[in-house]
Amino acid sequence: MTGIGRVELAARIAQDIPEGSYVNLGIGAPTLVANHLPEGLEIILHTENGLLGMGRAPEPGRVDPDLINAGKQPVTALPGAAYFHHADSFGMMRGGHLDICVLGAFQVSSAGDLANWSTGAPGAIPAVGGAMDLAIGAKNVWVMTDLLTRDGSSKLVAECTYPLTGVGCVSRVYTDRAVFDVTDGGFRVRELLGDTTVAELEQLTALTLEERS
Amino acid sequence: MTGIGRVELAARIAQDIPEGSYVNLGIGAPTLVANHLPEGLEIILHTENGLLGMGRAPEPGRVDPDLINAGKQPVTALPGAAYFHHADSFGMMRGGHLDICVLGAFQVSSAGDLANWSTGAPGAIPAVGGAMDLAIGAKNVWVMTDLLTRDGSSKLVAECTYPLTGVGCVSRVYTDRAVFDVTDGGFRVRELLGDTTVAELEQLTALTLEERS
Amino acid sequence: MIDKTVSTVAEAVAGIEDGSTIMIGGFGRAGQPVELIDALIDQGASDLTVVSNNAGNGDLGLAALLARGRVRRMICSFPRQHDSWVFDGLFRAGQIELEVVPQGNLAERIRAAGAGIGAFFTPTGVGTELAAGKEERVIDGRRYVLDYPIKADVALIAAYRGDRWGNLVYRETARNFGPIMAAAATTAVAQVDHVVELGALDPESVVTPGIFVNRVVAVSPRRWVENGEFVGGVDVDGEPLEVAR
Amino acid sequence: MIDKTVSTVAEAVAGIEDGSTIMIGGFGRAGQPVELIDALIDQGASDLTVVSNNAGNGDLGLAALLARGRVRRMICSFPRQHDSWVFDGLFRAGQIELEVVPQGNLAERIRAAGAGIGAFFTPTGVGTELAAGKEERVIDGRRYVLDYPIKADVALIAAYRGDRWGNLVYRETARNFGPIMAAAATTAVAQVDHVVELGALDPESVVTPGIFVNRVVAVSPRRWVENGEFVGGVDVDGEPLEVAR
Repeated sequence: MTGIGRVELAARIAQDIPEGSYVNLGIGAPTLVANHLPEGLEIILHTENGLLGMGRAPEPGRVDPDLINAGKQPVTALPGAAYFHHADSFGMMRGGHLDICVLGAFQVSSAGDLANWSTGAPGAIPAVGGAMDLAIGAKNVWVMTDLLTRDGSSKLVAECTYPLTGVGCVSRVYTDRAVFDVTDGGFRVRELLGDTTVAELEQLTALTLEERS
Repeated sequence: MTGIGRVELAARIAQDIPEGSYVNLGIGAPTLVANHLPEGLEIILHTENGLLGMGRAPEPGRVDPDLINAGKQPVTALPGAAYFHHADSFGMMRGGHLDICVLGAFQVSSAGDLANWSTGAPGAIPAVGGAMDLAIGAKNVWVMTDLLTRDGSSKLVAECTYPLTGVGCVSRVYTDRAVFDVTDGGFRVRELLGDTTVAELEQLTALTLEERS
Repeated sequence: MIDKTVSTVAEAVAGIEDGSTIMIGGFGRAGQPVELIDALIDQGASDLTVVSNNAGNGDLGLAALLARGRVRRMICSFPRQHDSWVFDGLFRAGQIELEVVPQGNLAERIRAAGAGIGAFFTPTGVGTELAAGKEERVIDGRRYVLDYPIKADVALIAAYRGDRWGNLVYRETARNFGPIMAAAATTAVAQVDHVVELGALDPESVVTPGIFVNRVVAVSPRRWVENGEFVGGVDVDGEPLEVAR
Repeated sequence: MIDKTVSTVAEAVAGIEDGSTIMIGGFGRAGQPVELIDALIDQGASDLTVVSNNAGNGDLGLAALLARGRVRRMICSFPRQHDSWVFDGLFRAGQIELEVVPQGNLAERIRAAGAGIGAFFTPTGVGTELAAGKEERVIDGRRYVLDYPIKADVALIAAYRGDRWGNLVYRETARNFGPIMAAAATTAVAQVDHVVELGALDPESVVTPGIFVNRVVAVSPRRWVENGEFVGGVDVDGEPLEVAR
């Protein structure tokens, strides 16, 4: 079976974001979603370092060192943007005002637990940033990830073995093979991508998967 | 014996406010202190409804309904002023950033307890406003009051009988008869006003008073 | 296109349900959304819990809502004022419940609701009757009591300018409770003096980002003056205020 | 006359003692008070605890302070970055202590210190190893952990413009931790691009009122660029950035 590529996946996620949503796109692959938001629809991007109404990367020569995103990359601000300090920005997240955030993951459990900040490897320098705040803050926490790690093990698991970022926080997982909702009964297949089948997904994840009814 | 008048007392308090201080003047008599701040010295007045750098009352005809003080009287703003919302304003107070606040009182105890918000009278409608925040917030809480109530009882007491505004919060009391510091050993006479003597003060208050050494 | 502006104050308050908790901005008259309150009176919701610093002034705005018997419970810091006769009468007649909260704790509890804080230890009110029954703790040698967030179904606030994304700026001390109430409510409704084009507000100076705001309605000119109070004041554009009635 | 401005960065950091807790503003390079950190390096204080979101980038600023062995302990949310080689080396050699705090809890703990909050219940980090050992409580059906304020002896921050009363405005996302750190420190020192006349800042738009600020020093032009990063950026006045070295 084959799934879809990362850019296609970003585009697939972008389709599911309604106009008017306040959205935080996590560092890494989720940032790609920004490039696929429908033209002409207004979706307001939040970056936790203090900006709502984030725009695209600046033109060369117009980089502004004071205007960066959470990944510390140069960005722009749209008309209608607003700046605020860190306590206000994280109050916005923690207070449940963001509609959607899209995060990367090392593992997601069938209870919606997320592990995405540390592999717990000995000697690794711990660094969490805003990951835990994003995980518990948004109304809808979506994960964007490959279904499998490079060594072929499933990122969808019965229980996370990596250190947790948040407990029971993920509502949906977009992978290269399928889109899953996290329900009280575990992962439910929302949509198959590429030519994947549910049977294949169950084999790869070693999980019993619900199908969308 | 005779003490000094309310306007003189306001002027006396104003003398003790150093340049550069951040000061909140409570509703009522303490507001008078503003009229006696030394000309040419910069003292920055805070009003808890969201302004630092409060100026005097406006000229007639230039009253602005959006620009009021905590007593809901029209005021002005000085060059260098700043507006902020209520959570920030009270964070400023609670966080200990004000140097001085001057409050009225029903009673002050020798332990520095303050009662100034309620007489506890049956049927009275309770209303506290910012009194409790001011009482615990400023680095120095000064009280401005007559020594005696209208019926001749002392406002300086061994223990407050009225409902408390704050516990152990008052550092100095300016009365029409004398200025007192609140010390670990109780009230200490800092300065006699008018032709008052310490013996008279002890008689009027029924307290043992320390004298300034 | 996102457009949070509505044309009338009636649309702005549509859908408010009986039994709701309503935050109403303002400190005294400054920042009080008088036009939205009038619309709420017409809209008809009752059995309300109202969270507001004061309990109405004169006969306008919040006082008028109280006078119609539409409020079951007030949460405020300072209900008793020289012109709070409407509230005073209801309270003495036992027709309204009252929770008095020190002003800074009120503000911080509202802020906590918007910022997702579960509870916080405050030094304000410790040892007083307003802290009676509250959990107390000594932290780093100082006494604190535990206070909980106050959330609302709806916030009605007054700002100076707003845009179609709901970004707001305020004017002078009329800012007061507006920003924290907008964030603490499920539905935040702002009356503004002027709606401006998207991009007209300086992003450095936006006080309430639109994420906190659901509906914006222009109400200029405001009805600021009553019984001679504030006569001769200047309007939002520096023009002399007219006496409203 | 109140005049919090000082002429040199050396005056701005004078008197900082060994063993102090120093907050350093900035998120990555944006808002990092590089010139004040350089002055702190010259000033000599050591055995410092530094509170900052990151643990230094490249070899400038905070990284340079770390490289001199002057920091005993870092409190931050995200020490590990592609260009945090100085911190990485110290940490792996066991030459620096580290407390990692989720970014929002870090911000809120700093804000709590400035606002006189004794402690607060936060939902962030619940059930993770960063909440291990913290008091936990269920409030209204949700799990929270208790976090405490972080105070500092000194805050070093970077703002855009300031006046002699210490009022500050920031620029874009360089605002980040500046306002809350200024309020959480006994002595707050701000480097600004420009000192302006009192009254030149719009009182509606002042982000940090001067009450939180003790010293202001102008440092324009900033040394923004290193190793080609941000080359071609515009300066505070819209002029092209020069490469600092």
